[in-house]
Amino acid sequence: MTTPDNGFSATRRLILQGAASVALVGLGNIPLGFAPAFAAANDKYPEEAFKQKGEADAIKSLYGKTAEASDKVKLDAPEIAENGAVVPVSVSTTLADVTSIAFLVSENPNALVASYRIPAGTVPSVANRIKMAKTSNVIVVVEAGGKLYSAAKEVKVTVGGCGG
Amino acid sequence: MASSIRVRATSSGDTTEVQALIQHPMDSGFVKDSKGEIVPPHFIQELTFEYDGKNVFVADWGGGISKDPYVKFSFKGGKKGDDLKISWVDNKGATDTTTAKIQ
Amino acid sequence: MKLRSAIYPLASAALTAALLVFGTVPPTVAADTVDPVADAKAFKKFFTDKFPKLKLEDFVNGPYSMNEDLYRQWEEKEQFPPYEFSLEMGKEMFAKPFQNGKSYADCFPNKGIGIRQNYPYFDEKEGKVVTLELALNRCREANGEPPFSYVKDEMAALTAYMAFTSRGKPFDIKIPNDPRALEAYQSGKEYFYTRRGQLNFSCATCHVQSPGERIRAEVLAPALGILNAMPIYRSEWSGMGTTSRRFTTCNSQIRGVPLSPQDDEYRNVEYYLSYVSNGLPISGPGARP
Amino acid sequence: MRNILVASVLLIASATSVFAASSEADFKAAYAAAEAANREAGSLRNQWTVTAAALNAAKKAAETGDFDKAVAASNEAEALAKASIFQVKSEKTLWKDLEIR
Repeated sequence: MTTPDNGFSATRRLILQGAASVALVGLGNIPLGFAPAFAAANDKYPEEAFKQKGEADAIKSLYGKTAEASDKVKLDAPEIAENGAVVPVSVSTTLADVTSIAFLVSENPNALVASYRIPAGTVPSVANRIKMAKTSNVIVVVEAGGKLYSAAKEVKVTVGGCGG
Repeated sequence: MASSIRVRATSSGDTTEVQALIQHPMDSGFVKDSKGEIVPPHFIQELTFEYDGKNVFVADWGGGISKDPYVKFSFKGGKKGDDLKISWVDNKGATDTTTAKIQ
Repeated sequence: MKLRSAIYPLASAALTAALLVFGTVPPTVAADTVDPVADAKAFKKFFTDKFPKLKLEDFVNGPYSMNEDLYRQWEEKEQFPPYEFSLEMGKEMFAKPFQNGKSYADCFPNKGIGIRQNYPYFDEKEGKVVTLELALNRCREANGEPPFSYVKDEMAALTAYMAFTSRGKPFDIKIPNDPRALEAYQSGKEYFYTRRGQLNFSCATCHVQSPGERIRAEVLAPALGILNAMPIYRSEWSGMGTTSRRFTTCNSQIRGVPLSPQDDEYRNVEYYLSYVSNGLPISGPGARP
Repeated sequence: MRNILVASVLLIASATSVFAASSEADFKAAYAAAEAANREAGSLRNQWTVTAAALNAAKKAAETGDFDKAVAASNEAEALAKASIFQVKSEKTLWKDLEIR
């Protein structure tokens, strides 16, 4: 576990502040007149990125650029998932100025699984549990200092997380 | 009804480690039920953690997150006894929110 | 090629007699000596010989104790276990009085706290095995409440809570000095080892002969200690399941039509399996792949 | 070992399927025999899920007027049911082979 000195990405944060209602309107299924119970969301939910099929398209939609592999991104995932419905996956990095971390599964119907916004002062380390349809690469993308870094690991899945 | 959100936030002096477990089906929209019909997508899209008036962590999720989702992260600061506010909104517009005390 | 029809009447006659465990006809197996103490000793020895690195109490962790990669995934899950919601629901349900003002606590010794390790027990009045799940539904019905489904949801929540209050307490199943209790035990043992279903598997095929091995994706749990972790949150089920659910799904997985939950035979097999795990601590509720 | 039952059942099923042009009466007789065998397996508490599936398939085929298929599926169900009955009988003694002593 590392705690690099994160710079504060001020512009991004400022733009994001107060954009809650915009973010919510962007969600297709939200009924009109829906009042959010919270006003803390500070970025738009990347709806389009979540709809992309492959990981390359999803990364492009999310960031508008491509990622380079980096050994500073430490991805921890099992060799064989006990069940594709629940695969514990975590990441940490020694990179500085991390602003976001995304998890993708290349063989899932939609590759993008999660995208985490990491404000300054938050440790760039996340653990979560994801679904995997079948054996495939788990890819993690870390946005740091405006650049994208990635790491990948193959996880074998014999009981799929898509009802199989 | 009890909150859908369970949170453990533990301060170790410099940093606060946060773990959350949320009760939610997280249906991806790709799975068929026992009758062979597609279960429509129903998943949390945004999960926010707020401390001292600022977001310390925001998760954007798709249907690829496991049922009853779990997430763990840490942030610098956070004092024992302080409040951490957690909220989520799903693709159907449902929301839940809770406030946890940092331990 | 077809199986000669002449054998069926014979087979069915023998079986009907054998299956009437609690009837007047003693089971055919009664000719053998039934020695639960020796059984339990041999059972534990079999598993500890097979897995010499494991301590006896490790077996309650099922497949996780036999595979390092799985163990790490389990450790991660246990940080915030998926049965947490069920456990909390069970705690609330347990505390909430019935319409008549009574509660679950009134139905159980020690108000239901820390008693999981004593179930199932043999009820000498009834002449049958009584499991915790059965006792819970009987408690409900005695207080004018409808019974719950045995396999999941409320029943899983209640048993999760009761197991949680009993964690660490060793299984303490007793076989009273009553020939019917011994018959129930023996019937459960026979059920455990009898192959059934189109796949021709017995409980023992998977959980005695092959624990630690993979069947398709799953690492099989050892029979020793398997009930100590009940109820369980199974990723495969995306939810909680009781001992009843475990038995019925095992049957259907080998292409056998399951019996009704809490059928006498399931109660007996639970009695047998719990007895041979005597001394191993309750670890439920558990999380399993 | 476990494949023996499965294999024998498949053989029966494929052997019966070569008979052509079955009538509704053939189906009814075959289906009744299969049902009876499965009931017996039920009384022995050892029905197989595949038997029920074959019975369903027989019924469906009969509804569409495909009596060849309906008879074949009924025969398969009967063979499966009888194999499950046979299993109960043989396990009366065989189970002890697995016992930990």
